[in-house]
Amino acid sequence: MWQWLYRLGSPKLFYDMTTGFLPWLTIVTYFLLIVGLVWGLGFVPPDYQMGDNFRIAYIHIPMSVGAMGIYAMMACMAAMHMIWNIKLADLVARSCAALGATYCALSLVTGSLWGKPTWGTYWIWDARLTSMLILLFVFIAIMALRSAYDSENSGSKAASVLTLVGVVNLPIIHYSVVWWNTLHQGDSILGVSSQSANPPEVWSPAFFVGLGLIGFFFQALIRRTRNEILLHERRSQWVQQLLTSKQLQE
Amino acid sequence: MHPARKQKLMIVLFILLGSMVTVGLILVAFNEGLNVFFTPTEVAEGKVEAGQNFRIGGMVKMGSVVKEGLEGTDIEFIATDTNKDVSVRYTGVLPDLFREGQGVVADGYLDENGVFQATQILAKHDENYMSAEVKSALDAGERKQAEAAMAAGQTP
Amino acid sequence: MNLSGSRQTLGTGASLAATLQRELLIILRSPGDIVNPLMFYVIAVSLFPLGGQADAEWLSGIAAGVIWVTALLAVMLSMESLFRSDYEDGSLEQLLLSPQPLYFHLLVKVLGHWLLTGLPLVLLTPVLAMMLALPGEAYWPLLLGLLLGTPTLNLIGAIGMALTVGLKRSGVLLAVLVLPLSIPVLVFGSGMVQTTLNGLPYTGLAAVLGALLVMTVSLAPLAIGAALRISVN
Amino acid sequence: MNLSGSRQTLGTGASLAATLQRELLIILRSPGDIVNPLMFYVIAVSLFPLGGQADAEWLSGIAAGVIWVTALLAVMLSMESLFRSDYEDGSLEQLLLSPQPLYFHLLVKVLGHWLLTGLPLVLLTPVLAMMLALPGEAYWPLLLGLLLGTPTLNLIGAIGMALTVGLKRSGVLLAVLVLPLSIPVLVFGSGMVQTTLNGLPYTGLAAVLGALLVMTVSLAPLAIGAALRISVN
Amino acid sequence: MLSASGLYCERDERVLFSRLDFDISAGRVLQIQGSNGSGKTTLLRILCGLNADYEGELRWEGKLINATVEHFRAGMFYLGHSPGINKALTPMQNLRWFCANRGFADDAAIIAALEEFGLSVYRDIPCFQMSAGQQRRVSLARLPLSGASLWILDEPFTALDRRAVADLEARIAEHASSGGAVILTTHHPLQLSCALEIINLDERGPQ
Amino acid sequence: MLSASGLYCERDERVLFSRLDFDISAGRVLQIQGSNGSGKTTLLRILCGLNADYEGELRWEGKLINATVEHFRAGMFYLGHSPGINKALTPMQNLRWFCANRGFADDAAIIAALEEFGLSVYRDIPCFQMSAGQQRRVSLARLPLSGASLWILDEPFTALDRRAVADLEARIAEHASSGGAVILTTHHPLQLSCALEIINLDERGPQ
Ligand code: HEM
Ligand SMILES: Nc1ncnc2c1ncn2[C@@H]1O[C@H](COP(=O)(O)OP(=O)(O)OP(=O)(O)O)[C@@H](O)[C@H]1O
Ligand SMILES: Nc1ncnc2c1ncn2[C@@H]1O[C@H](COP(=O)(O)OP(=O)(O)OP(=O)(O)O)[C@@H](O)[C@H]1O
Ligand SMILES: [Mg+2]
Ligand SMILES: [Mg+2]
Repeated sequence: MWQWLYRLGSPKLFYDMTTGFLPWLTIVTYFLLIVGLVWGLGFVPPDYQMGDNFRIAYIHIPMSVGAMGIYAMMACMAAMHMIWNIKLADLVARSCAALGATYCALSLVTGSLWGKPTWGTYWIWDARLTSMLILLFVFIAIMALRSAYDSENSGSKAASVLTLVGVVNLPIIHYSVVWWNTLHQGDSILGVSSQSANPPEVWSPAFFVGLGLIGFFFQALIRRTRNEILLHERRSQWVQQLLTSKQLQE
Repeated sequence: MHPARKQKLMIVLFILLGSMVTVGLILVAFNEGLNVFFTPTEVAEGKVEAGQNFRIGGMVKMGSVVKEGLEGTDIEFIATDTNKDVSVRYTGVLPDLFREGQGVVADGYLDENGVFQATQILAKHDENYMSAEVKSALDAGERKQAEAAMAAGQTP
Repeated sequence: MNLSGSRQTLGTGASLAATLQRELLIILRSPGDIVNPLMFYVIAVSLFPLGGQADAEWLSGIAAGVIWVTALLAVMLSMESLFRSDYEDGSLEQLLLSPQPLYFHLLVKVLGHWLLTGLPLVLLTPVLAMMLALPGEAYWPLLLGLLLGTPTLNLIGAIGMALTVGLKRSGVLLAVLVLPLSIPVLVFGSGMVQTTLNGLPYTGLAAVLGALLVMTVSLAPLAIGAALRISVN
Repeated sequence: MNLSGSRQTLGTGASLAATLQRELLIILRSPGDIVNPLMFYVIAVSLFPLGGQADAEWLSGIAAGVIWVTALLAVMLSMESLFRSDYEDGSLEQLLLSPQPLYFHLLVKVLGHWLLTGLPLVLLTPVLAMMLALPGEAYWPLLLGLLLGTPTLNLIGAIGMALTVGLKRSGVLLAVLVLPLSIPVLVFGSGMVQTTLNGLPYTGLAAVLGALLVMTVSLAPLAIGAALRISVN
Repeated sequence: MLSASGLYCERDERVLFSRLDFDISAGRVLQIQGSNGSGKTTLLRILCGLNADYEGELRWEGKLINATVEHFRAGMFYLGHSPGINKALTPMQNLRWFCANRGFADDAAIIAALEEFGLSVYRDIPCFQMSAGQQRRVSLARLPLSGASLWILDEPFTALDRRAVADLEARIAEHASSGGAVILTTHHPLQLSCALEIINLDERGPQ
Repeated sequence: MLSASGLYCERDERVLFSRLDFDISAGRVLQIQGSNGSGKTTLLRILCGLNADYEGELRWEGKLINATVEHFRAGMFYLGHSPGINKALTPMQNLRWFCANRGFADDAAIIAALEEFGLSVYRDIPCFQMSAGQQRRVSLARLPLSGASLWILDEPFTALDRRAVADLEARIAEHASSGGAVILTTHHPLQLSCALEIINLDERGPQ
């Protein structure tokens, strides 16, 4: 029944499929990022209260949502790895961890930089901020656990278990602003779906940057995963062939 | 029943029961309230006693901010949740976003006179972003509405 | 096979009781495993009056936080002995291969551990609270919070320990894995004391702690079991 | 014997440099030994605002104490990797039998350990101080204190580690041995911050910390050496 | 009872064995042979379900093993390199826990088993006070208690003196003749009074 | 070089050996024999100064050993059960540290020593990637580097394959013939081209 899943889980297939796709993704990503950032940082009129500071939103929000999304994706991969023993899923999860930690750290940094002018403090122990900090700790813990094992196989499995345990943090982050009266604002401002009065010229650059950062994540993810695949399958026939053909080209 | 099945069933039942109790307890907790700051209404209801450290959250009442002292660093204003008011006193530099009509969160305690002595003031920003032009346009619209309402003899 | 007449079939309950009894016997045989975490708790708490100011007002302000954080660290350090000897002498393999439900056995093992390390810690707390000049009305929420919270911490710690029992040096790593996940317990636990000091009822927070406890009790054994299977591999 | 022409006689200094180089190489090969204590430091410090109150005033009151106590714990947990692998692979025996002066070798080993675990910890401190809302004028005494204090703590921890390296489970026991001995460092170190906040000069206390450092630097190697000889026995 | 088909296992990028098929039924004794590091322990751990990193199919009484785990565990007993004996407890306490795990309590049977392995006097002495060979016997005393039909034994003769080895060999033959089955590894030349099948792993994996 | 008189050692209330006297001088090879647990390792560790729980007298070149520790350490090389090799480092790095400890730096000699023990290719590979036998060789490569006249070797043949054993035996004989001395334990029958003295500990301690 799960035959198709296993076939999709073939590292070779993944590698072949992404070979053609990757350059396009990269181009689109950079296009989106450049347009979005130039528009958002340069042309959108300043906010009537925060002035230019609010432009940090164009980085902060995608980074924050991205970090959470990456964790969710990593958790799905971990589940697939645990349940169906799909190696590719683990390779992807492994690539996710470092990227997620980076996004998470950037969310924290941009958030604090934004917090100083708006709230009057870089840091406050508010539920959302704290739970985001925990997310960063969890990302790092997962990487630390994986690298503590000598046996790669056990390390992957252990990291998967911890990833799944850490999932409880995600709803806490998201709903923290609902469950508690936090300083951090509630859901929904630049969101397209939002009912709020934000005009399109405010949220459309965010849309671009957001898509761009998602694209950036995926192209970085694919690159890292491809490296992992080559490393893992280095003794397999197809990688050997690939390497010799590369050498011939050079 | 087959013993292995029975074991599995026991585990599943246990987890189900656990989830139900968890959800139940969480509901109890929400009924009790978990807020990390108090609204002026709650303060007025006497939920906090004088001298206790707590956090208050509300809006800065329009026209209530008074700055004194040499550099205007002795500040007094009224925090409101439109229902009840609490006056707040603070000495220090305010965050840039501290504006009348905007959200504010303050740490501190109530003195004997029921004045909130703040040790830290944080500005809470709302969810709406707009450019200055849009804002003034909106404000103009509101003022017109208000004037119209006044003219009609209603209180705003 | 020599199944003599004295043979008595045991249900799951009796077999769990045997596991609990074994756990208690083993811990009682190595008193260091009980005493050392308690010593750590006392010493670490007494560091704060030394590291900060010593006036009663300042102390009572930090008491709840300090007690909770130190208890958390002590529980975590005490986890070191859970599963370690079982792993080394092969009993863990036997447990994993036992026809009895692993889920409940793990639960009982952690319960045994809590009874002999977590509970004494809770019982010791009033003395430390006194040293830190905690106001009288805060004793009950502190103790209740610890009673509800330490088993949760033990269960979370057991997940971490199960993940690291196969590694040689696990001390700091265990802390790095377990502390972030324990933060909610800490927040609500010490929140109970704080709300009481502010003159508010703490039932809501106690309910959250209870919810966390029930949730970990029902889910942690699954994670612990999976982690142990990986570790013995 | 094949003493070819390339042979170069080394003085004590050069041979110590080789020990230092080896120590650094080994720690750099297992980044977990560097990163995990730092992570522990960050996480444990953030436990306090969560466990206590979160307002800036309260935080800045406990900041110095919390940072010092947590740094102490982090240093202590980081000690776990010192001597452990040397003990297990027999390098420790080789060191004890080396014709070079053991005293200086041990000093250099601890120095290497401090450079890669203690120093990063000090460097990370300003970030944590900010999160705990420590007033600006207290940064220098805090950092200076930690710079003088962490090597002392490392040396004291090394004594404890040398005593327990032969035991299987040393975590909590190490803490129980080392924490009481580290109290003076803690008192004077956090005292430096407190005096500064009270507007007084901290030079006197810094001098005491310096004295403690020099004293442990000169005496601890003797104790470490003696303890190691007992442990390899 | 237990049948394997197409077992394949690699570790650290080295193939330990591949296309391994066998079928062990009541009354048979199977010895796994091979040099150090050839994968004997790994194979036994795969068979008993402690190691899941393999490819191929394992069946217990005709059903796929994963579909009938509880049954399989109740019918199988595994004794690995490490004895599974807590050193702080006495033999009695250790064995009581073992029996409880298998779902029964029977002190008389435990005492009989300890006697069979020459440990009557040591019944209530903590295991850490006993020599390696005696500890090994405590763990072997679980064989008659287990009530399992399939024994999987990894080097069960380690640390035993000559007499104990002979006794254990007799015990194994008896188990086979009374309808049980045994899979074991050992570096010592087995002397059984019953038929012995041998699988040599050195011939299985490409070196 | 090294002489012992009236050595006595007990451990856990059991006498391992008593009234042990011997004197080892240049050109001699001394083998300590005995069954498992008879105290061979303990004796070697006493000789090299790692274990101080003994009674009796040890002299190095006529002087009481405690009076001339630095001298003794410079002239002696001990290789114990554990190899003294850090697994995270490469053979070169391990041996450089060893040489620095002995007060010199000489990469050419290290390379020659590694070559002698068949490790040239593994020079810059971290030791944890090497098999047990190769790790053992790294630790043996210190023999020619040590510049010591007395070698104290505890089971130096462990984990070595047949050729390496023969090479090491030749090396030991060469060392003795060039004016060195060797004390060693081993369970394997030694084949040396020089004279061998034997002390059997099983005859020394009351069992
Ligand atoms: C270190 C400080 C901060 C952290 C850790 C942080 C974290 C986060 C996270 C995790 C989200 C995503 C929430 C979700 O999708 O469920 C988010 C969204 C957001 N943050 Fe922050 N934030 C920080 C500071 C700030 C500041 C200072 C502001 C501006 C005043 C801000 C404004 C926003 C906005 C507008 C969103 C989008 C909300 C939505 O539509 O859901 N953040 N932040
Ligand atoms: N924990 C482990 N992680 C990775 N590889 C391992 C591990 N344990 C063993 N191996 C490898 O697996 C291979 C098989 O080991 P195994 O223990 O099955 O051998 P064995 O046949 O039982 O040997 P012995 O006769 O020494 O008991 C060995 O080559 C070893 O290198
Ligand atoms: N760390 C220890 N603590 C207490 N007793 C020990 C310790 N190590 C060894 N012994 C005891 O000392 C005795 C001698 O041990 P030793 O290691 O010297 O034996 P050996 O002759 O080297 O044996 P082998 O041939 O196994 O290497 C043993 O009987 C053992 O019980
Ligand atoms: Mg084996
Ligand atoms: Mg020996």
